[in-house]
Amino acid sequence: MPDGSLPLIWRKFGERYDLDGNFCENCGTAFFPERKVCPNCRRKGKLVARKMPKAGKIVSFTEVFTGPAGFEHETPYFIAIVELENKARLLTQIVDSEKEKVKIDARVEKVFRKISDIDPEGPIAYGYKFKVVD
Amino acid sequence: MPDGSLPLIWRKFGERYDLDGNFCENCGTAFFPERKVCPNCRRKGKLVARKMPKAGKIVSFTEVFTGPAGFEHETPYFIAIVELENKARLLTQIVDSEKEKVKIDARVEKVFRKISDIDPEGPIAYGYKFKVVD
Amino acid sequence: MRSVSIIGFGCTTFGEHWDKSFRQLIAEAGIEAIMSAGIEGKDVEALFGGSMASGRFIGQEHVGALIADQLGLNPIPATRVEDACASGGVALRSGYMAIKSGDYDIVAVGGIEKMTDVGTDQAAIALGGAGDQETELFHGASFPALYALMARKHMHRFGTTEEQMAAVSVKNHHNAMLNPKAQFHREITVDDVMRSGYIASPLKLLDCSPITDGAAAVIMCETSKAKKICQQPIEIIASEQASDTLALMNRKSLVETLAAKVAAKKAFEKAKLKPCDVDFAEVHDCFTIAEILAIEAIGFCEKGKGGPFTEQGKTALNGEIPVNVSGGLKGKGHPVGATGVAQAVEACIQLLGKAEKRQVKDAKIGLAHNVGGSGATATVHLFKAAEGRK
Amino acid sequence: MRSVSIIGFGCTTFGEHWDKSFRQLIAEAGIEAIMSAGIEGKDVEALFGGSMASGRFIGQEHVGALIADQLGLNPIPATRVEDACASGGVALRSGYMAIKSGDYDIVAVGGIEKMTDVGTDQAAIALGGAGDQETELFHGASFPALYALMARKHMHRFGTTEEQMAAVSVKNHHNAMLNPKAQFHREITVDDVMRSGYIASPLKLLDCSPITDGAAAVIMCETSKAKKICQQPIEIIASEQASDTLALMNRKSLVETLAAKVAAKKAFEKAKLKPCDVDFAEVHDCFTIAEILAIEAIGFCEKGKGGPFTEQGKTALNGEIPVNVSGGLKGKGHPVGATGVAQAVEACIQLLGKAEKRQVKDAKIGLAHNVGGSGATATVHLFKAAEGRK
Ligand SMILES: [Zn+2]
Ligand SMILES: [Zn+2]
Repeated sequence: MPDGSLPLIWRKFGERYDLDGNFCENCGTAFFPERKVCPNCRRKGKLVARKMPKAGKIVSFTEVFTGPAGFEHETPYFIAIVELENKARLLTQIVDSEKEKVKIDARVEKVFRKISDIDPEGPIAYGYKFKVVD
Repeated sequence: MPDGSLPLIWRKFGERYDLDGNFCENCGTAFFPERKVCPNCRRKGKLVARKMPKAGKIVSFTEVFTGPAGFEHETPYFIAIVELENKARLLTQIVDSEKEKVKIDARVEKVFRKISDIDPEGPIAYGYKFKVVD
Repeated sequence: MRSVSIIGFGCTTFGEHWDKSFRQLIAEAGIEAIMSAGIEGKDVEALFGGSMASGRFIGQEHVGALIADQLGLNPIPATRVEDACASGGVALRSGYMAIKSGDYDIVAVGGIEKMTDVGTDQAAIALGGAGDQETELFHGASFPALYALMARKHMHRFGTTEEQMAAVSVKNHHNAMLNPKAQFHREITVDDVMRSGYIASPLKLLDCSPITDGAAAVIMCETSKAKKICQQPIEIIASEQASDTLALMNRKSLVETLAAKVAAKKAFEKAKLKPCDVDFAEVHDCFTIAEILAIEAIGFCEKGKGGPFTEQGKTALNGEIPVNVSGGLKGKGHPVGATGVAQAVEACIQLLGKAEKRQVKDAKIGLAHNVGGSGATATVHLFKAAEGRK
Repeated sequence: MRSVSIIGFGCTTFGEHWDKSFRQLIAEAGIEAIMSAGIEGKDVEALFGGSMASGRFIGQEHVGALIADQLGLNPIPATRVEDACASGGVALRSGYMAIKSGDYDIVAVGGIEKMTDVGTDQAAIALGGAGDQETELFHGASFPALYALMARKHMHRFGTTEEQMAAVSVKNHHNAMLNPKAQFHREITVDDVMRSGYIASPLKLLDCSPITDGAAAVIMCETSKAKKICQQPIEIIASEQASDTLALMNRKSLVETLAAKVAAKKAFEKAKLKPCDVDFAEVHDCFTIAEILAIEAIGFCEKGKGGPFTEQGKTALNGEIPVNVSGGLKGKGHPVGATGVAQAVEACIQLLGKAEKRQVKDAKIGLAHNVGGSGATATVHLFKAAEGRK
């Protein structure tokens, strides 16, 4: 799997470790992951690097009982789309949270975890997950 | 790799073990592997099952020094396109032959061998190879 | 302006074809299509083949050339198109544009996926490639998980229930009973769906379309020529396609499939028709929620009302607007690259009045809606029966 | 009849881009193309992306939608086309037909391959999917092995020598020295090639094109509109494509690439031109023998004479017919899905007189020849400079 490839992991360091994204100073939209083109402003856009906030709320969620390869040992686990405080959205696992607290609009914040062991002989992929905060 | 998949190996039994092909009774052309449509006659074609002859001659050949995955331990090895006695052609490895005898127009005949260990945990793929006969 | 019609079609049975290879399946569908068109292979001037993940499913790219080869059509141009699960619909559109361009009069369009040569794990990875590898699959979001996120939001926003989603599956299994080529011939109940285990909540096993082998093909012809060759050509009165962000998280809405909405709107404008003019629709129900999103995006019902609309039987074979009379992806099966083309085949069968027990009465206008991934690609085609058909 | 021109283009440097992802590369090329066309992103009506094996190289299918997304072009239709190493050429042809169909006036065409995210072994398997998995790769026939079989036969039949093949590589490395975007900037000699180890005899390491990351893009526009937008649109005066059997063993001849021959013949007929009217050609030299087969198939030299023709310098930058002035696949690099589009980019640069040190003098007509697999797909495009260009 290309997932285990070193160049890919290296390129994704900033994004997956530190929530590095960017921000269009023209229209005020935050992008995560970073974009090369602001889809609202195109060439009028002015994109600057920006770290994303570490907190947000759940837009939607699901509990996964049959996971893809590399995730079999973690089932069941929660996947959610989270809207960060700056309105950027990301897809993430929700961990360390009581099951009944995982719901739409629940407040969440970033934690740092191992993501998967897709390639048991390759480097381990780490990155962000989120947990519910009361 | 799908190569190691059981349905595929099972479907290919006749072809890879016994050189099962077919033959168009309308235009007299032999096909290996079998075809569902005779490209010469199309709907006028009359295709019947036919085993291919086990002997033929080399049309062209190459000695492979850098092999694809599953073949690394066999390099260098010969690959040839062989024209069988009924004019059908196939691509095959040439084995058990003195290096200087592997040349264009050399007469060859079928032998049965292990092809590769692409999937070390899966079933082993067997099939035809050819050797030069003097 | 040139117009395009379908003059022949073919489709394999859908299911687990352990005994048939990719090339056997597409040859079977292709030969049937050419024969039914009453043309010779040599009349075909170009070929477009839709296949999503042949590279992962059978280790084979370059399948456009493979299909032309297996059908004995060399040296005609042969192109593979791929837009995930919408590959078939996009292949249709490619063939349509090729004829409209004036470069060809007769074009073959095939769709195929051979999914059972790899295990379920590998199949899931292959299908995962339809979503965003870097921001979705990497984090453990399986394909059902993406649709589950849409389903959950739809329930939250509109009060859609799991039972309403189950009703999609029940209907499509029922319709599949009437389709001899369908993968499943088994009636199921809402209870069966509700009791089937969660794959990704709220979606359960019986909310999900299966892993399927299958192939479908149509022969397209410029309409004025088609009328000379064929007694009842089926005209493609609109062919539209649109895109959305690859990753679900970046969409403007989780409860509206924008690409499908745009494609449908354009198709209706092009054909000067409204949703109520459509007699039946084949839509992309890879998951039950997908059919609900589809009928809302096309405009068969109001936004947010797809659940009750289905539960009330309005999309049943004898309902207001029959949806997925073929059995859909859930009941007929979902060989991803074949699906869009198979939808066109069903449209032709219906518009020729040859659908037997699942025939929609007086069907004159059919719609096909095909989606790639979680909605990043959508195609909508409108088909019209020949004038004067009884 | 509508005609199609190129009004803008972009291309990344070719090489090993460890630090750039698939989406970064295509965004770079796409933005450059849109900017150079002097249009806005919103003017683009449809997108076609050529990529061969993204499913294996980066675990991602559905890359048409991905490209549209990264360029902020949603909801326009976005289609991936794949015909192995000819994916770029087929993408060009798809864009061309889409404009000719009348459905669109302005279309973006991209080509990309990101090959270095997997190891060499995995890359070889991915590329192997261009040939016939069941009858070639299964038996251990790597991609170089297939071309080696053609090379051996060509040597046997026509007396072509390994030194003559080496001359292709030497010339293309020399040309690449003059191309700042090329992967290699290193002169090599016939001796260097001869001393490089066999990969598959008679082909040696320096007979083979490299593993490359890269992307290229062009903006196409209906010609009458193009003339209003752009001072010097490059007209596509022919776009042709043909196929042959997927497996090499089934070809009528091992020493003639029939698909390329058919496509070239049709292209010349369409444009009412002869090979001698072409001022320069970008051809598909994935292996040195491939360039020899190409110039024979196109008709720049007699069949069987490609070796001596090259050795005598007739395809050099200052020769009778300059071939691969960009450096070709061997010197510029070969990101498979990008190659066909990058050839069109080079044609535009030459026809605008902007190729600096590698400029072909008074170039008015350019040809691009792109091949998939061992020859099962071929595209030939002819490009013409705007009238009155100095
Ligand atoms: Zn902006
Ligand atoms: Zn025959």
